[in-house]
Amino acid sequence: MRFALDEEQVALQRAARRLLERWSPSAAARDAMETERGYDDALWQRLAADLGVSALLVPEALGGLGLGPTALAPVMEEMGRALACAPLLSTVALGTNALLLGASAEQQARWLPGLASGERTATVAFDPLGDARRSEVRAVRDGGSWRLDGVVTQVLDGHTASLVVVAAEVAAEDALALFLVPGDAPGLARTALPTMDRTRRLARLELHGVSVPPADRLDGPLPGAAALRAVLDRARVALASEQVGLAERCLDMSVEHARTRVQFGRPIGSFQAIKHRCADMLVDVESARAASWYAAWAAEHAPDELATAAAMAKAWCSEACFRAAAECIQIHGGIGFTWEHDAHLAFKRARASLALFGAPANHRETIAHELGL
Amino acid sequence: MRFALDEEQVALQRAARRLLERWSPSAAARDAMETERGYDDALWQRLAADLGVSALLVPEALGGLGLGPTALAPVMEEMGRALACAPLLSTVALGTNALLLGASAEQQARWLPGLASGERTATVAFDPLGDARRSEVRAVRDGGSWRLDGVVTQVLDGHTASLVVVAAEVAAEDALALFLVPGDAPGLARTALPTMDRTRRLARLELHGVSVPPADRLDGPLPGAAALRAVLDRARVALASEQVGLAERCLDMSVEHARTRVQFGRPIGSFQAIKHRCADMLVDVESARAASWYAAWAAEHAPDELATAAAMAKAWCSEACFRAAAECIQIHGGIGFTWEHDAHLAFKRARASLALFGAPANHRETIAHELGL
Amino acid sequence: MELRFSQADEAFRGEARDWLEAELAGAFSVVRGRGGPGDEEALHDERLAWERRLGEAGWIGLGWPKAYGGREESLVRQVIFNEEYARARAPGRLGHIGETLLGPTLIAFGTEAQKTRFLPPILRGEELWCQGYSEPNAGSDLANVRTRAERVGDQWLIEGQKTWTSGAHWSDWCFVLCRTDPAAARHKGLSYLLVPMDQPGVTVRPIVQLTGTSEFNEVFFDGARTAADHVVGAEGDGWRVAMGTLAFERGASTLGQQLAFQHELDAIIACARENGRSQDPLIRQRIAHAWSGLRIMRLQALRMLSAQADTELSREGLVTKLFWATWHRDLGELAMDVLGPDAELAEGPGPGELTPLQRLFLFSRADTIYAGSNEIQRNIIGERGLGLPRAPRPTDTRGQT
Amino acid sequence: MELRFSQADEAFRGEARDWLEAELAGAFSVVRGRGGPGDEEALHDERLAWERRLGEAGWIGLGWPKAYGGREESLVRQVIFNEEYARARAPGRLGHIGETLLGPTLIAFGTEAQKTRFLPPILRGEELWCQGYSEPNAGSDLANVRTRAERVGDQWLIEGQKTWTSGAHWSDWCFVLCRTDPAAARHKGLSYLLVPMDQPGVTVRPIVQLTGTSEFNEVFFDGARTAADHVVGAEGDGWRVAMGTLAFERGASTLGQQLAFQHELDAIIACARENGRSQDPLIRQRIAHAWSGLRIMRLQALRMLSAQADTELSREGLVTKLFWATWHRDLGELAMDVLGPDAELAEGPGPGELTPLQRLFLFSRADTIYAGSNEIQRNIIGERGLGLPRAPRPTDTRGQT
Repeated sequence: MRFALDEEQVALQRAARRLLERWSPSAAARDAMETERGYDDALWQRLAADLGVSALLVPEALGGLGLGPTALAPVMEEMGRALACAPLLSTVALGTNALLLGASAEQQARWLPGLASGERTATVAFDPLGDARRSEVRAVRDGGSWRLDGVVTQVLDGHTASLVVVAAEVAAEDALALFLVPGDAPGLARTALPTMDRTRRLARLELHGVSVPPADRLDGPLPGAAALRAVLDRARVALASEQVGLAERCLDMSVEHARTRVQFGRPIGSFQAIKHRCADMLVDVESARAASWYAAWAAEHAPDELATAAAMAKAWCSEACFRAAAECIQIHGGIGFTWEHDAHLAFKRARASLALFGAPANHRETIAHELGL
Repeated sequence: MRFALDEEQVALQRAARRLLERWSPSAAARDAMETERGYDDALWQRLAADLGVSALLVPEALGGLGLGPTALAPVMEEMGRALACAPLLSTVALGTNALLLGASAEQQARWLPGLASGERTATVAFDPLGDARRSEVRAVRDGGSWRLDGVVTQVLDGHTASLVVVAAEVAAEDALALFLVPGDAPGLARTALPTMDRTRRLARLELHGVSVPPADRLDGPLPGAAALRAVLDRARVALASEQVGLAERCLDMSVEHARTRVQFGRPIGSFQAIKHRCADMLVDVESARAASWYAAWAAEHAPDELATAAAMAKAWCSEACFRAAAECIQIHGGIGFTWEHDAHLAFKRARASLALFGAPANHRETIAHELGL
Repeated sequence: MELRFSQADEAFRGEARDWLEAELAGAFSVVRGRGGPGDEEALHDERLAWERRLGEAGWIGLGWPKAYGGREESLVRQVIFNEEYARARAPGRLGHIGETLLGPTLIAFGTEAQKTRFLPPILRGEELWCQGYSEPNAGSDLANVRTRAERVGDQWLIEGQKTWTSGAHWSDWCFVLCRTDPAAARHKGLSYLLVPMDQPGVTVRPIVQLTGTSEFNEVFFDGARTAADHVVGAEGDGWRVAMGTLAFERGASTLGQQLAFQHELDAIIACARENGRSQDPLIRQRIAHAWSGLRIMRLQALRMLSAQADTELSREGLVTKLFWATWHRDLGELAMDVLGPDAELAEGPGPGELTPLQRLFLFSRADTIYAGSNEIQRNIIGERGLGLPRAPRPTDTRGQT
Repeated sequence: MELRFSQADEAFRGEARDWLEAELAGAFSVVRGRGGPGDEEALHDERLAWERRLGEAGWIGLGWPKAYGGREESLVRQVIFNEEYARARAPGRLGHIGETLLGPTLIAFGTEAQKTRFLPPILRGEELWCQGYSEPNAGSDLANVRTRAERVGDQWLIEGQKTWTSGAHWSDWCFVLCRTDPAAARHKGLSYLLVPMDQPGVTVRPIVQLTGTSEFNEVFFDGARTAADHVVGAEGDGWRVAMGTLAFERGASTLGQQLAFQHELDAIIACARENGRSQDPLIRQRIAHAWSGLRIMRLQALRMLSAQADTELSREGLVTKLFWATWHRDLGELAMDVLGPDAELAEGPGPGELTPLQRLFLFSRADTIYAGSNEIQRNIIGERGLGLPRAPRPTDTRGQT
């Protein structure tokens, strides 16, 4: 029993923090969020090359590091802390996991090396409410191939991903299946959506008779819906870790401000109204961290517990992170309300993350269901 | 437009406070709550004789004062503040209102004078969840009379009331009707229930073939279920006022303690943790007062608004009162945890009132429904 | 207890409603619904013309004494006008700082010369005012003002910086709280000056807010000047005058604001109906709670209107700001949760291109901060409303706001 | 990262579980599930026998050094034993104050003579201890202790009053924080004395709590005496010794407590299933949230167990008390809401005849007050955990708890 980061995970986290402090300070994120792509490809390449984030989960035989979700957790914390703009959540937590959990060995061998190297990015297109049982895309047999039609709104980094794993309903089988669609596939129209949180991009994907060869229907040990559910759970876990990092960033900003800002002749952090709020934020941060670590551990070692653990982590970390970001503005007062201060970037990211991959109330309903209520 | 107590209502409130301060101090309530009856009849007679509380709503022609629900509100606030043990909520808010809203002129003339004088007490037996559409009692024709069978749990002051208005289902009519049953009617078994809040009694009533003459089926302008609904709404309004008074009592106790209790060399009320909590209690008390006054006004002048107003007042005042009582214990610390301190009497009453006549969530659902959601 | 307005007051309401409807149906229809939070810059010229039309028709200074050109209407009627103004979705007021803050302050503390000079242009909708109180180091702690004014001959010479000044770039005048006696402690030694904005010593710089838009400004005074007699109240008496202005700001006239809130709540309910979340029991609870809170806000305002005593000191008056600010912030969160994942989708790619509910969500975070943060409000309620003791402090802060 | 226990530790768990099952199936089956909150008076003699049986079997002082008769087991194993103890519904411990507070304090601060005299009877379950810290005027502000002890010959003479002393009426000894130097300020001049309870100068009076039952006492010292060498640490050094005891009290051994919480949550869930409220979406949300909180509590405890550093100073350690106290209080409210109107119905007409869920509801209100109220916890977290500045205070309170 050792419920703590391993040494190499601590080292990875330190390296991630150093890299992001150097290459993704607030100004860089602000630049990236004004681009159409929504991220700085140079940063992404650095994360891939210097830190191996894109290779983290990929088996060593396929050019990866062969690590598990518990290694991704500390990296995601740092991504959240830095409010970094990079297609990590989409490429690794969604795309790579989809191939790991849903693809055959052959399919993995074909696609994972490109993802591991950082050369390609990926995402998964699924129901925006995070429901793994439904899709607005239909797949039908069309000669030897599959033909995909439909619309998916709010696909994470959907306008830039080189590879899109599309969840589609196969009416003939009354089941969901996952299909690999290159970003530039004929018939695939991708539109970046304007969003309130400008640090992470969503896109609308329209599929008009997109043709997918049989070899690109995912064919792993888990059937489509089950694979998608596990992918979403892993993505929730990664997002939960990101939320922990962002919440801690908000706490750190708040504490720093509370220590130095003087009103009524005292640092405002000496007032209980502020001090106790910071204390509650620490309770939130540490409890959220425990929840996110546990969910990462379950993803790696206890798949039976993953559905509940991921739901718990995502619900808990979402609310902890949103509260922290909201308090951060309140504690900063007027200055926290300005565009030039980072508080609003955190606040908008926290709000967007709250709803991404399912809202807290949905996750608690999942838990209630799993408890047999 | 004058949204404030009228002069005579202010005078009534002052008189009620004086009377209760003299005759119902904490020690008296503690004595009363240890009796089987659950209240001190001498206090009840004083409330009736000196203050006319039992006559408040009864028309002048029937020996009453002919006032409306807005006059009852300030009296109920004082009853709450004093944590008084008396069958006012049952006799006036339930029993008298049932006769006023559901009985014919003849029935009113027969029963209201006895209630107005304080000679008799009354209550209404209905579903403990506060649902006016259902009853566990069935009424069937039996020769020229009605025969009532069934059980009602948690009837307010049901073990002592001289007169019980019983809501019963008349299967032949597929409707609810109200029947007048004397407390000592043959076939009526009444058992006082042990309760956590010892300042207000509930009883279980079992009706085994209770015979009710036709003249004692309520026969007013409103049919049974509609009358019962209006009665319950008026009772909710009265209880909401009581909750305001109790909440203010908790606030006053807390402020007094916070002003005088010294820790770390300062009165604890100078610490923001305590001061801000008291401030939030004041917000609760004043907003609850506004809600309860409005509901009383609606009961008197705008019956169309009553269902929503009563639901709003009961939900809002219930939670305000419970929070105030809970904070009162917290602010008092250890001493607030002792039997000898009044904080627990308030806390238990607040908890009991929260669920009485329907819980806040039910009332909010009523509001949502009335908003057409 | 009577919640209905008198027949005479309802007749007044009808008069206001008819006038607003008629005016906003004609040439001014373009300004209808414009100039609200996040839209303050819209159609400035048209809204200026609207101010003048309001003035012509006698709707400015409704409550001012007749002696100073007002109509001396009751608080109830002022509130009724505000309600109808909001109900008609008449445009955001450019002149409200002058009408509701500076005007009453001059009437209470000004010299006859000041009243004669400044009140009529306000009533005509011709001169616009802004407020110079907050500073980077004097936010909640207003007594910490550092902007200095020095008497040089027949003028005041002003050096310093104000912030969170709304409308500074379109205003003709600013009332500025300045330190005129640097030796005096905190709220002593302050003076309340009236300063013309159109002069070389005044620079206005917009503050970009978290919405990507700019409704507020920084104002830099760099050798700005005003006439020696443009001080309100005695020299050194500025704190008392400024506190008077804040009292006006926190008065009972929140019923118009509540109608704006009602429009927001209605939009949220409509949205819930459309996307089906109106059937979600959790959302139903929160909508019912929000509806109740808004109703209670209105009831509290009616209580204040009904009170005989000074509303500023009443308990229900003290809790108003904290209550509505918190309610409004929660409403913004409810709006996002009702929208679900769609909450993210903005109107366009530009930083300020947000949907109305996104603007609500973001702007309402300021409500618990400005004009006395929730924390300050709780101090005031605890100390003035409940008589709880003040904390020991290194400096005297009796006049904190 | 590994959440599972090692094979060796699981073997230890099996040993503990088997022993507890066997013992509690036999003569001690009568004490199973007894002596918990609100039931502290139950079956005193039988539970005293149980203490001795525990001592005989070597289950007391699991973590104490072998040199002092302990088994020197790891913290993990102590926690495992606590978990199994709770899982087996073994009775509330009479000897836990001696074992977990006084024993470790003596081991850290006591003389060899004190260790020799006092440790063995604790390990054998033969001498019971109670804690004399709180006073009517020293609740959260423990440094304000007024109970005085004066050295007279070879004895201490003690005058004063302690309160909230659990088990005082059945204890053999009390460790008492006394002021021995009346001239010294606050936490200076205090001493930590060991006082026998069975003497004329000690009077115990039960405190009736809001549950109608008495689990705590007032203890009056009226010329009570103890030997001069029954002072732990130096004279005047009592504050440091007492703070050490509190550190033991707040250690990581909360996993047993969490199993008791789990039993309560299970009872609530069973109740919701039975009365159908398990289908109410609002109740489902709250149960899921409570379940998550409890799971997180366990995870936090495992984090502390895994930490190399001093757990008392870690951030996750600092937040423990506030987290569980608030969680438990909320659980009590959830229990009542799940019960609905039935929440009111007690087991009998007497003041103490409450249902288990009513006891939970009422007792859990104390959790946010005792052993450092939520307010004190937030101060500690803010100041020690986050380095926020202390408030200016009229007196020095560095050692507040």
